[in-house]
Amino acid sequence: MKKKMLAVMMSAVLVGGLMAVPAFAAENLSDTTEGIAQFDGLEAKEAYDFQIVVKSFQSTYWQAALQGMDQAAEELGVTYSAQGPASESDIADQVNMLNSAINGAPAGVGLAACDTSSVLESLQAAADAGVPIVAFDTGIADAPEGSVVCTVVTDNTAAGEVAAENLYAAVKDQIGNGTVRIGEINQDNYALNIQQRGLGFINKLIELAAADGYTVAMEGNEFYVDAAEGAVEGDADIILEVRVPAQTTVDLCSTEAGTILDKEDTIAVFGSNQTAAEGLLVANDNREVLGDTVVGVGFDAGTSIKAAVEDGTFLGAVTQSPLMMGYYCIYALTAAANGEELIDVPTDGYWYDASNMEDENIAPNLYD
Amino acid sequence: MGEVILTMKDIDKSFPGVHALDHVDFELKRGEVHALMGENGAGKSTLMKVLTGIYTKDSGTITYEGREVEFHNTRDAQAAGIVIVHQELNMVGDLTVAQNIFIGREFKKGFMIDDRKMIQESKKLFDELHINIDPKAKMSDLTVGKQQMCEIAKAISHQAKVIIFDEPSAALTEKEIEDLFAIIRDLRKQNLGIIYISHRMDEIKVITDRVTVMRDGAYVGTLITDECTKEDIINMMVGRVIYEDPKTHSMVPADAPVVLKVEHLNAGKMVQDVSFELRKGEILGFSGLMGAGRTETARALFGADPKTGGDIYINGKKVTINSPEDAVKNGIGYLSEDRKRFGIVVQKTITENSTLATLPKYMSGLFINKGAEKEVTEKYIKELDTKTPSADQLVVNLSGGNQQKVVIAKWLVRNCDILIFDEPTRGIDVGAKNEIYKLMNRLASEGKSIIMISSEMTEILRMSDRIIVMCEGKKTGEISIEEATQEAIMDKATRDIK
Amino acid sequence: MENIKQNPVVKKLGFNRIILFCILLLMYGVFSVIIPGFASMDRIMSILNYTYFLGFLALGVTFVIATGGIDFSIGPVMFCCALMAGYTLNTHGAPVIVSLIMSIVIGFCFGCFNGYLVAFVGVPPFIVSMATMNIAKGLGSVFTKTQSVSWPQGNDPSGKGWFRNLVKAGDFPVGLLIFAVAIVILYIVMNNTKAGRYILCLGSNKEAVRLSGVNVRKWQMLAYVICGALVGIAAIFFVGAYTTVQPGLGDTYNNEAIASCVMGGTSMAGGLASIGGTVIGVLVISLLQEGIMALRMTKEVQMIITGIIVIVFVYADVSARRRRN
Amino acid sequence: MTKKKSIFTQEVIVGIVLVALYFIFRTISSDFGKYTTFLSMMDISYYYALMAIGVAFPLITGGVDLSIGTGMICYALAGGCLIRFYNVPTGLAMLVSVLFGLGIGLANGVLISVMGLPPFLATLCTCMITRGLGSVVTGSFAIPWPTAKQDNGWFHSIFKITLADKTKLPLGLVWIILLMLIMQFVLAHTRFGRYTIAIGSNKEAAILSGINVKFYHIMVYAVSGLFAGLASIAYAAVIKTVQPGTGAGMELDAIGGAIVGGVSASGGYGTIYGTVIGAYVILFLKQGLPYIGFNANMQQIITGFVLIGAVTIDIIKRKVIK
Repeated sequence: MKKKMLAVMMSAVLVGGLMAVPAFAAENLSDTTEGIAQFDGLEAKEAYDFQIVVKSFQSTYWQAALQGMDQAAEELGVTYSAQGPASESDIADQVNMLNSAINGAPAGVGLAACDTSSVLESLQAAADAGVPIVAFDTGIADAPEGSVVCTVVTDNTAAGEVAAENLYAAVKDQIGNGTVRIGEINQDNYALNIQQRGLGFINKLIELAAADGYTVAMEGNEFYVDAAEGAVEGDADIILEVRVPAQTTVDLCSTEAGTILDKEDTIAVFGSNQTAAEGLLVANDNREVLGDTVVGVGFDAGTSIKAAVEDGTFLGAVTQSPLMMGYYCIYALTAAANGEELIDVPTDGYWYDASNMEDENIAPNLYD
Repeated sequence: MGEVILTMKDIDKSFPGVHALDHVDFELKRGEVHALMGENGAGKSTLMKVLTGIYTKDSGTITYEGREVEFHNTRDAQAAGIVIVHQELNMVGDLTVAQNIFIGREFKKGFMIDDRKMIQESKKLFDELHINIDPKAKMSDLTVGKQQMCEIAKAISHQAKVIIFDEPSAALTEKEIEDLFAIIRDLRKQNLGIIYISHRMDEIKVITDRVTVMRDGAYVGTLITDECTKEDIINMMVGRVIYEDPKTHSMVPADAPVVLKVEHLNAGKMVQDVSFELRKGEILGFSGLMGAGRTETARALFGADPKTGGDIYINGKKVTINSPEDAVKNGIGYLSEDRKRFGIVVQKTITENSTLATLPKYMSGLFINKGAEKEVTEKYIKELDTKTPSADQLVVNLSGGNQQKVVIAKWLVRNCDILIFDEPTRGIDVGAKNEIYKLMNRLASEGKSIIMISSEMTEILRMSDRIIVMCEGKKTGEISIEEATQEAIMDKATRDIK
Repeated sequence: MENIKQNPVVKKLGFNRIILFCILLLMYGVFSVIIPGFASMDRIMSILNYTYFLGFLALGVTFVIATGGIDFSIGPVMFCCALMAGYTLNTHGAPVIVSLIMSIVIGFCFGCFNGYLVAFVGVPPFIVSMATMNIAKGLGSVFTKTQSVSWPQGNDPSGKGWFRNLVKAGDFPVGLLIFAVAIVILYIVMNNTKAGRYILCLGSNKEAVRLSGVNVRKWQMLAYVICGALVGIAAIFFVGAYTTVQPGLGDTYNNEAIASCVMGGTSMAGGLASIGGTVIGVLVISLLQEGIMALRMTKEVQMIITGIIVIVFVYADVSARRRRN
Repeated sequence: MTKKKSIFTQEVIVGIVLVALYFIFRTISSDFGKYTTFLSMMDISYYYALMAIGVAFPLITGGVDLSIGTGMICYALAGGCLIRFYNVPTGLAMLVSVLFGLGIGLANGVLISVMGLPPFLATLCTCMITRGLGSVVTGSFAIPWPTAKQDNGWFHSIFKITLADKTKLPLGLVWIILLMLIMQFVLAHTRFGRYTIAIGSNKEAAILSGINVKFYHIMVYAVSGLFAGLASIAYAAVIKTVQPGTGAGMELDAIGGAIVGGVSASGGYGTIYGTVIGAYVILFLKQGLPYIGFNANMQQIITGFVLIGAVTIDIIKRKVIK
């Protein structure tokens, strides 16, 4: 029932967005046309029923993905049912769901894997059973031969990089006169897409700084400190501090964000996913430095992040296209069920700020 | 004495396996102190619990102030004016004296409880009763005697028409008993009906007007106190049961070796410098009032509670006992006064209980030898005449006497030479009581040595070869059975206080 | 009805356990009818994956509940074992067998820690669990630098994946065999050894057992140690089936393990424990979760149903005991 | 209450620890002393403190309420759903959240008091059930409550107000202190409070004193549920987007706070001000340790040991007195 309500609310914006699919604005991150072109004129041979296994329904991100699926399913005359564990960390539950979905011998399974290693065995089973898998949101690098027929993902490294580029441009002038600090809040450091995003941001920032002759030193979470490329030890022009909370909750993210915002030399902070960016906003509620003395950059959308971008608290944010991912996931599944060979579909990440939020190809992806 | 205020007629009550009350009659008049007597397990407390709504009767009628009533809980009974001073103390240890006295009917000022008024009222109450207790003291900080007085004060404060005293004097010193009697006389003058349950024959003669005797859950008869003798009452109480003959002299040979010697045992306030000897084949009685430190002495000796000093010698050799484990290794067994809490594991079978202290003996390799276990259990079921359908019966389904036999069997299986029997016949019906006595005598004659703690004077006088009297944590006397009389014992049990 | 309950065979097996077993069969029947293809070997294997680790957790916690205690740190401790052992395997290149033993040893150590605090220091089990839960989560995170740990795949080129054969070798469910052996051993431990006897008795009346000259602290601690070691084994079966563990998690499995114990007839008050009942309880939960998923409902529905089943069974138990007393 | 008692009760000690922690963190990290940090910490403290106040009552009766964490999320989801999908006025939705909490609390009470289930188990089940319900009412979707700037977001100002000069005041702290005083008063000076202690100290005696123990036992859990309901509003006001499936584990922080604050783990004793102080100690550790350069995960380990330490000190203290 709720789903329907959401669908009604969303579909208005949706239509506008989808009409404009082939012509993307300049901010898009990678070339998507080729992947999309393969679906031209696609029709479902029969009324397929697909199984979708998402990471969870917890964040509104996934709701947007489902909207895209609803739209595609309606267009193609196929059906799907979606399932997901209670939280993105319930790996075992997701594996069970995936197994259960494969055991039901559906026309295809769309999978956003919580963890890429733990699903491998199930994917093998799918390959053996001839159930095509479309990986969306998260690519599965070591997938067994013949299981994953198409990958519909946004390049997370590129998404992190675009955040770094925009952020660096905004604070460039402040660098060079003594040490400044740039913070990054990551919800965790074990989910692959967040790792890629975090490192994409870090490495791009170091690269940009180096191009201007500045040095960057790393602080904070050991994983990211170790993985950063080109950072220096000791004195540097920029300290890049990465913080990861003990648990992936908004309140703990906000504590970590608070420790960064409280430092005098902080000039910018990046929250690398919805939870982290929301935590950053909760921390800023009291400090009110974002958009004033500190540049804030968010990720994904959701009511509070959108509001923050709109009123200038955030310089801007990067959105993946959950809606597009969902939409093309169903298209890819249908094509696979038809027996077509597929190439991967990279979906877009967009940089958005107050100026382009209303753009027709961005607005639909900015879910509440 | 005024008109009849309360009549209980044909009251019948059964628990699974026990016919606790067998068509009992009882009558109480205004302005009378009516004693309710009977051996342990005769059904006195059960009858009172039926009256105050704690138990529901199976049949019979209760007429109170001319109307038939049935109380569903103590609150109903209290509201009607019937209150009970329980045998077990029912106090909320974490609340203060005043809060306890007025629990369930606090004075209120708006939403708020008026603690000040409660304290004032408590003071007034205590002044009337001539007791010196601080109403603001925490209940758990008081001595047992003082807690008992609070319990009485609480009952009196209820504006009651009928007050039931269930063995109120057990924990009181003689001075406190005097005070209590003064209070009771005062209440009688106010035309209240008082039911007084006690074992102490002397008190009955002093304070009561009539005596109703119960036996084995049945009504035996009612006498007017002034018109009967002690013997009349005892005959009615004991009835058909022929007890073991009371001992007139020690059965222990003069040259019997000392098996246990305790020197200067200290453990907290309740055990101060206690020394005694126990000979082979002897039953050593420990007498005293409730809270005299007898149980505490036994527990300290057994290693159940920490000691602060003292030496223990077994068969002349000094031993260290820091835990029950040590005690059992040294051949001591302990039957607790509180069987349910400390004696048996109620949800387990007779077999499991019987071998609890001896399990290592019944192992074959890593596994329990259930056959051997069952064999020995059945042997003791037969030997002790435990009434049970099988050795696999859960102990919870046995009667009190049979449960006690299971505990005894536990120590017999262990073949302990020294047995501590703490109130061995508490809560056991009359027939079983005699069996336990017989058993104790048999064990003694077989060369086991027994320490028997008992609050029943008759039991102490009937069973002991020698008697040790304790008072307020100290040993106050040692009396041979030849010289022992109730008076002599009472004198020593209350000596310090007078 | 009463006659059936008094039947000696029924009495021995336990009326509630028979009912629970019937529910299990009924559930399987219903799922098989309404879900096409439910009664397949693949499904059963999938159910078993869940049964193994949950089973070891539940069997472990059965011993603790038998003493009248509680341990709801088992889920996080299981993850901690898998994280630390797996990290050692992946990062420090330890042999697989060492890692497997390490997992059990870590569980064992947690058991010792819990048991010591409960039995010797006298900290209430509830509080010990709360503390251990935090410690296990923190330790797992610190040790792995907050990394998730993926154990090697079955076809790992290094050959390190052999441990997965403990769960399933080809299509043969080796795990079931191990699980069955474990059930038999634990049944014997609970019912035929000194340890089990003392654990059950002290759960029913600790003071009485102490006053019988038994070193109750030692045996009480042992229950937690057994639980800890079984949690370590559960960790192996978890990664054997699901590969990856993440730091800071594992709480949800506590509830399911405790729920299976309790619906199987183990009393929270201590003293009564049924290994067989726990196993049936575990099967009910595993089957339920597979069935719910196959019906395309969410995990939450399973939680609600589990909660209700537990309430019903405990209530039946409590009211039966009340009538008896 | 008696004169001979030492003034160093658990509450006083914990109070000193709380102040000491604050100054230690302040000394080590200058940022920790900032007013804004304080504000943020207060924001997050409200729902923990509210849950702790509520759960103190079951704890004092010797029971426990494990359903408050997932319950809080469930109530917040239900309220948020009404605002978002049914355009229910915020005030009414808040009321629904609180009443929902009260209802689950009553259900717990009935399970425990009337049906005789062990509190741990009964509330474990309602913990699972509320977690499930939260997801079912929302179809597993996260629900954002209105933000402060939206028209129906006025409820944020219950907890924090911004003055004309942009200074923010943690108004919520006033409510916490007020509720703490009220509930302390309820515990110490009303029948309900007195019987709560009596049930925890000696339930049998309470029954024999003619108290309607069943009723009061239910009410104890109703209070716990009610406060979980209140906490759900504080949670929605601070965190804004409520995710189903979360909340498990929060109850343990609240319970831990109460225990650290001197509530006896076996029942019969406890104070509400101690509970609140204890909850803030736990919160300070959670929020403060990241400031002094501790790895976020070390904080969990330290919290674990603090809990054991607090109870062990209590055990030793009692042994010494004996």
